[in-house]
Amino acid sequence: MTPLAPTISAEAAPRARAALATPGQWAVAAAIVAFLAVALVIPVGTVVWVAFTEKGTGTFTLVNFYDFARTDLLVRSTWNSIIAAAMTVALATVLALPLAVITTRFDFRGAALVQTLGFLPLIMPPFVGAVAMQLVFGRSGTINLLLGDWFDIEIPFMEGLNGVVFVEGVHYFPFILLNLSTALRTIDRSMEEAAQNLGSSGLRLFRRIVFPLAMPGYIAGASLVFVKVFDDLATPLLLNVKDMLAPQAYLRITSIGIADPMGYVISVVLVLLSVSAIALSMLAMRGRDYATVQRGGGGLEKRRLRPFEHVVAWGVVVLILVIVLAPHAALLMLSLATVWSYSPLPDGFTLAHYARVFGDSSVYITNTLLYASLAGIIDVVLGAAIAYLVLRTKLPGRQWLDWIAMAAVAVPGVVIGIGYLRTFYGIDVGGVPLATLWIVIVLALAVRRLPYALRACYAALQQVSVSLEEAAENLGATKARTIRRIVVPLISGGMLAGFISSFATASVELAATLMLVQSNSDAPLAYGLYVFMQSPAGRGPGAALGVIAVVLVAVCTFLSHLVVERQHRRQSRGAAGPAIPGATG
Amino acid sequence: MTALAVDTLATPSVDIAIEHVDLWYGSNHVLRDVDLRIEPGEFFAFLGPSGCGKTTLLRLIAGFNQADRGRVLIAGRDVSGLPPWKRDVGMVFQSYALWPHMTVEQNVAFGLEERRLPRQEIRKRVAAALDLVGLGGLEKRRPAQLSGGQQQRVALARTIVVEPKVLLLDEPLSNLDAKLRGEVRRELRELQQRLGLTAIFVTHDQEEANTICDRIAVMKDGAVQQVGAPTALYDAPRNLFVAGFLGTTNILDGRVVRDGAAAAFETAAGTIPLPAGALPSGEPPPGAKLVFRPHHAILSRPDAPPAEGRARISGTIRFKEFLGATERYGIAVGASMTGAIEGAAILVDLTHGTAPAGLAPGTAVAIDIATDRLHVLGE
Amino acid sequence: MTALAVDTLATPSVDIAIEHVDLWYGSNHVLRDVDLRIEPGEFFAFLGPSGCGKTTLLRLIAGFNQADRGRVLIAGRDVSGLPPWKRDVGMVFQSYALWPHMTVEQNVAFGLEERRLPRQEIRKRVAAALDLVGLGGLEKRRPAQLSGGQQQRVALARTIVVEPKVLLLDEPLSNLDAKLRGEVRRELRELQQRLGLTAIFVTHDQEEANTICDRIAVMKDGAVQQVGAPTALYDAPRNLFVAGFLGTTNILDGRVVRDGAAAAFETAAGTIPLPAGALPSGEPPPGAKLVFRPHHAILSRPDAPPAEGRARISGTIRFKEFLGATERYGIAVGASMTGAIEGAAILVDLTHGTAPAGLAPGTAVAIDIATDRLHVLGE
Amino acid sequence: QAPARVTVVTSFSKDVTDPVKKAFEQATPGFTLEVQNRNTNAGVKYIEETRAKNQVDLFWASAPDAFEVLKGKGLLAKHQPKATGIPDKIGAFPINDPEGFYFGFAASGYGIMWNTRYARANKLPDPKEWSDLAKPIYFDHVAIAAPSRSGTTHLTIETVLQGEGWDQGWRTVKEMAGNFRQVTERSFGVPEGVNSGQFGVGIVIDFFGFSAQAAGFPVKFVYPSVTTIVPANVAIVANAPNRAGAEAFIDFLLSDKGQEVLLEPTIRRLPVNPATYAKAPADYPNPFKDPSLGSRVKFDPDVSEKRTAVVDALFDQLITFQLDNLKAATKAIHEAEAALAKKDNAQGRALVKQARDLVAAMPVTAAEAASPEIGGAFTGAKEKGARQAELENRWAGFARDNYASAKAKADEATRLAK
Ligand SMILES: Nc1ncnc2c1ncn2[C@@H]1O[C@H](COP(=O)(O)OP(=O)(O)OP(=O)(O)O)[C@@H](O)[C@H]1O
Ligand SMILES: Nc1ncnc2c1ncn2[C@@H]1O[C@H](COP(=O)(O)OP(=O)(O)OP(=O)(O)O)[C@@H](O)[C@H]1O
Ligand SMILES: [Mg+2]
Ligand SMILES: [Mg+2]
Repeated sequence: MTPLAPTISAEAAPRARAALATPGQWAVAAAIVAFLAVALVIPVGTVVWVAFTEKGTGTFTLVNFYDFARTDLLVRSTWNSIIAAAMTVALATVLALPLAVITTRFDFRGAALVQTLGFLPLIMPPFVGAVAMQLVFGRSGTINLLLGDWFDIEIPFMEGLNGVVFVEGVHYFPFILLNLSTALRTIDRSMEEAAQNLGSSGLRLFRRIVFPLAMPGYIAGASLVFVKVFDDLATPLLLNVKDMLAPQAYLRITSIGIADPMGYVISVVLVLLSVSAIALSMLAMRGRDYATVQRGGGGLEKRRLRPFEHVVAWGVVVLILVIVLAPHAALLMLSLATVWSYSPLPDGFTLAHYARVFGDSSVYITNTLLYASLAGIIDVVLGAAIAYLVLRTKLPGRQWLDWIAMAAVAVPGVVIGIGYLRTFYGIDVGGVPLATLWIVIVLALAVRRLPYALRACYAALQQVSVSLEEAAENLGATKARTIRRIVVPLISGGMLAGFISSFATASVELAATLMLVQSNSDAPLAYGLYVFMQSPAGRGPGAALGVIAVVLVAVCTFLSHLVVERQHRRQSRGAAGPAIPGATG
Repeated sequence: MTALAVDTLATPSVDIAIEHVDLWYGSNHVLRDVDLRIEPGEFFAFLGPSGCGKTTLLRLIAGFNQADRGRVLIAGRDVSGLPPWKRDVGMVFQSYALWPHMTVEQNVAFGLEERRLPRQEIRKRVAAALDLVGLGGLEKRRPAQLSGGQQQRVALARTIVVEPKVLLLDEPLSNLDAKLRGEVRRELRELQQRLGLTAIFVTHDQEEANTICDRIAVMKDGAVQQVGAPTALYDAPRNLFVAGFLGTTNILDGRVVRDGAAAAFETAAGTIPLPAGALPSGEPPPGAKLVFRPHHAILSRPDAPPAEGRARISGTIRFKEFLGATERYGIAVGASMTGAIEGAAILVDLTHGTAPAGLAPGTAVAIDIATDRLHVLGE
Repeated sequence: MTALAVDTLATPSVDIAIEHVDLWYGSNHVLRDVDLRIEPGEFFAFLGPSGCGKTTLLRLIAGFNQADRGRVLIAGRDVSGLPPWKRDVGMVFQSYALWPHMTVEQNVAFGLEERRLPRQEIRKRVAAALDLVGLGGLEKRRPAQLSGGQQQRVALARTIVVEPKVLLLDEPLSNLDAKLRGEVRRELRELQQRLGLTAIFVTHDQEEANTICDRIAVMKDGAVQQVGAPTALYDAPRNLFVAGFLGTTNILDGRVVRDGAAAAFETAAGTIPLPAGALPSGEPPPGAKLVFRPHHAILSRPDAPPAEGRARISGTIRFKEFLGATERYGIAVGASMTGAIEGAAILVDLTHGTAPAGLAPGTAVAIDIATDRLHVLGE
Repeated sequence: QAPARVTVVTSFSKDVTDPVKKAFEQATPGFTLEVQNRNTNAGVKYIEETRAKNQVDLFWASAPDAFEVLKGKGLLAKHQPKATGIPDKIGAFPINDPEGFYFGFAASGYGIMWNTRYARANKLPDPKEWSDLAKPIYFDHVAIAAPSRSGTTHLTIETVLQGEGWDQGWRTVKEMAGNFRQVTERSFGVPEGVNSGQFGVGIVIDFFGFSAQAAGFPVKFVYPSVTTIVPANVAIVANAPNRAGAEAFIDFLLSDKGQEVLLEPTIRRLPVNPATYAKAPADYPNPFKDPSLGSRVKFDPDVSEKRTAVVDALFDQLITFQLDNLKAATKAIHEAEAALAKKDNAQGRALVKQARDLVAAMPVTAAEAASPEIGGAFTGAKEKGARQAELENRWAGFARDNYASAKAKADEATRLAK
């Protein structure tokens, strides 16, 4: 590099030398772009392109968006979606915060178990989940039947927008729980001590120090909840709320015989709004640091609870778990029920449903584990890579990687399914169309769940001090080695959170799967569930399959929590470290 | 200095008592029967080698550690059950523990906001505190945008701005240059006296401890070795550790020989007569050694007669170090000697520019030690 | 010390050239036209007030910052395009930057593992490095389980164990006690010389810089003020800043008066004759001040005659500080004087125990300054 | 030699496919049936998207409209089934596609299914006729699947429209719709909800009711005296890889053996071969004998075809997406009528009548609905007068305003009756 001409004014800082990025980073970015292009942009583009064409002629037009803006129903739907999403974030926060704080900042026995149980609501198997939910909270559900018998009142848990908020809140709060917990675990103890030392305690301490420092994790979780509610169609449809964007898009896209571009228009709007929400959340965090490692620091030791506090903590935990796990309890009962109809509890219990699915389920389970874990791994790798590129490099346009990947969250599953068929069916692999190979299902699952892992990795990386990486590079570790030996271990909590979210939700994904499954032998659990759930007699077996799915994911989740706990203990000030009296979260 | 506490009435000073405290980290016995009393309004220092338990002791007082035995009293009240935020004990963390998500200003204002002071007042006091540590103008920066020393100063400002009754300073100045350190130190001292704070200072810099502290506790391996005023510790160390830790010291192996009332210390390099005060009362402790400071000796040509009140041993100059105000000479003497730091050399410090000419390494010299500065000490 | 590098052949030493470097953090001009050459095998120091850009300069050499103008050459090669891991420049971070997920041992072994040394060798060298910093026995601890000073030593061990060609030490000893600091310092120096490393040391401790460094660069606000050997800087500072920064200095306001070849400095407290070397060649710089070190004066009773080669001013003792080896007196003199540090007082350092009796605050004394130690300096 | 695989895409549940698969493989050795379960829509999209290299032999589902779409896109292959004895029509509907692209293999009647426990708890009388569902007592207790998403429901609505005429037909539909609790987005959502007691009464295909009963749920099912019979179909996909297998499957389905499988309790559909009924249990409904099962209504496939999309869109815009408003108006009318029944008032009666007319009013006439201008908006044809979105918005606005003023009038009537 030649020295710059000395004529440059001393005050204007010349930026000419800021190196942009290394070839390695370019290569990784290119690979990610290629993946996103093949797995997301092109397939979805071929489908969604309809939104920009005139019906009938196929010429380019934006008139459909004009129509969108002028259609009362859709405008109302947009607002409803935004409001419901925002309110759900609030409810999910209320549910997630206490669990996250109690299990991560305190020495709370059973933390791994609570974390696992608190995570289960995210795994709501399609169809049966809805039935179970209705059976507990619905107008004729257990609670309302009992309330009606005893007090002659009815609580509309599942009516209208409020119902949507309630159900979605219960369903998606694990996103916040998981990511917030990861972030809380990473906060250096001395941050809290410094504040306590200056007279701060309890809620104020939490509000001003602990929570802001965990903000990356919270934002990751909250933005996922927001866009998920925004993009979720199952719950509104279950609750018969149709004036929201996602159900509108779905209803229009999947109507037989009507070639209505509006469904795709709504999809495009959904993608735009979701990505804006993510971009906004990032904007809110810009210009702040969250890496707490300075000068060694105080470790990650947890605070011990006094007996009284223990009781309160358990009370809170149990209360929340009872609420959020009620649907799963119902699911379990459903799977064991002979008949359950308009009564608080089933008429009788039987193991027959499990017997019925026994033969089929092993192939479903194997497939599910295979697909979902592959998808989870792909997601974590991609998510970490994208987060790294965005946060740690100067690649021009790196934000776009993030945004494009996040767009996947808003693309309806059917659209991906159709797009995949359209894009990959023509490609021949050894005589069979590419789209018929099971690996394509994995690809679809991976791309659909990428946002979860991405947000989790992003949040985790925000909490890692760059100087730790510099120290490694300084000792001769290349960027790649630094990532492997320093970055990855330090964000392992976030990567695990990402993996669990992706894995667990992929294991019950249906919409895209339904398009792509070619035969029973390639089918995952969700597909098996679908097959059962189309007939009255299939409800029990369907529920049994649902329970199997939930248990499967729960076991995996629990194991990974144990790993996290162990790793965390190693980084704390020592198992027998000092305890702090008093203190509430 | 801008007055920090214009509106605050000085509250009565508090004392701190640490009573027979033991503390373990797991199986690691970190504090051993620590028993100290710090007077109200005193500026007290903990001194000791790295890892001896100073921070742990401060954390105990601040409420972040719990003693496994013994107790801590602040203003006569047992604080074992008192959480940190109720103690009004301000601590400057050795690791700074600045909040990365807040600006410098927000970091410093935090404690005042917790005390719900009016906005106006907070602004004034934050500005004054930042001024005190020389950080005016950096209010809007975040910790990551500061140099190491600047971060340390934020940590200091953040604590002193709330004017806690007890001030715990864990190496608050280690990353500042001498000049700034001197200034801040003086400001600290003034603040402490004006407000009648009880302060405990941890430092590795003995000069620092000496300048601003009323009394010092010297610690080793979690146990207190000696407590006293700086000069007392320096001039009358209780044992070899204290002598060696507080400033450079020459330690000579040998044994005490008595001749009636008079006593002398016999070393391989010669016998040195001991003045009355040099020996501890009673028998000299086993393994006792002769101790004197490098600047309590002067160098002379071997042919010049020793001055009055000085004992002589002879040696050869091995090296010379320039320390700023003084020059340090390392002198090899008889094989049985153990220079505390230099292996087998005795150190002599001469004020820069006052040494006789021609003291190059290799030269034979006479070391004339002021006998009234000699001590015989055990471990 | 256990030899660290038993199997390594000493590679030829490298030199570092920093050529007219400017660097901005945003709109903050942090390095200003820094131009330095560090010789192969030299032990070099950066000295300067907190926030002056020392760390930034080290980071530039290590490859973590990019110069906006100018360039850095290591061994004659422009390293602008070279990533940090290809530079073989080891840096001890001021913030330690220890990896919390690794044990002490793993932290230290990291660099060696990256160099793909055999297991056996790694184990040996890690043990030796931990020994050197006095951390033997703590191998299995994690950083959070160490005291501040112990963490700092891990950071040091981690870097020196790889024996990089260039060693950048950013305040590596600030949290160690004087004794340990001295030991480690000496080990460092020995290691550096044995392996022919080129080392740059950042410290706030001038004594430290003086003892182990061949040359020092004094910085202020991102610009280099003076480069030279420790004694040269101390004895012949180029400007008031360097004089004031390197050790305590007395600065007297006044003006130079000439009388043929002889010159004198007229102050409110009296006129002081200047020796030939005290004045810079040519006209004295505007705003020039008279400068001397506190230990270049002695205190006498006002009635005793001044000694040969000493100029006298009179004053009243205001305070006395005990600094360990020396005692510092602050003496108020004529109103027009500005003591560099003390406001309106002149500082005199006397070796502890050598001061005449009765020098309590309030006493009138005579300050006798060695005239050959006087300098007239501008800003 | 390995048995040749016959691939079928179907929306039928395991309960249907498993017995058929078993019987088929038994009856025609040398073939195995590979079942790909997809909901109707996904199935259609799948066949559409994979046409370039089709791997599917058969499409097998209920909704005739899905077959119409596939046929329209040239995705079905013609076939001449071997089976004999199958009449042209079942009830009012033609059993087979006149052009020979798809074939009815079974039929089902629409009817009313209700949960007995729910009915007891809410004191609902047993419904018998469609008109019962418009009664105030059923308010908020009835569910139906959206015709735009359930081809069979669409046929039912269309039958009502053809049977009663455009205006009166819609009036009937809307009066019933005023009592809807839910318009589900898939056919099975209705029986599912009735089974678990989410809502009391559902408008469903018979086999849903019967199979739920068979599964032990406390539900009952009736055919109203006038019901529609809708066929379920099967077709060979164009370029089927195993054409022979596909034909064999269709022939099997229409054979005596294949028809008999339909009688199984878990399937329980009406065979299209009248002869099969001889083997059915005694109370098995027989559309070929029982005139109330469909044969009373007229059904003109041409009329239906022209306005399919329009009818669906109208239902969605006037009912599905306006359900809250419609219900509010209906409730107000019910209250007004109740009040008037206690204390009559001529002016009030007039107001209620106006309110009912407002609810029943349609934004388009039968002729307009079949016109190319409006139809074209949905198909994208050249003649379109307005874009689909514009039309829909206009209709939604029409409904919303009408329902609001109907409610206002009914409320007024109530006040007058007090
Ligand atoms: N990211 C940043 N943005 C803006 N200014 C910065 C940033 N980092 C450092 N600075 C400023 O750059 C100047 C030089 O910082 P540097 O860390 O090099 O100082 P230093 O000489 O090492 O100080 P110290 O002795 O306190 O460690 C300081 O004034 C600091 O405030
Ligand atoms: N969590 C822990 N588990 C085990 N030992 C610990 C833990 N934390 C600190 N120690 C040990 O306790 C001892 C005292 O630590 P402390 O931090 O009090 O030392 P210090 O006197 O402040 O040292 P420094 O001057 O280096 O800061 C040290 O030897 C340290 O290794
Ligand atoms: Mg410490
Ligand atoms: Mg620095």
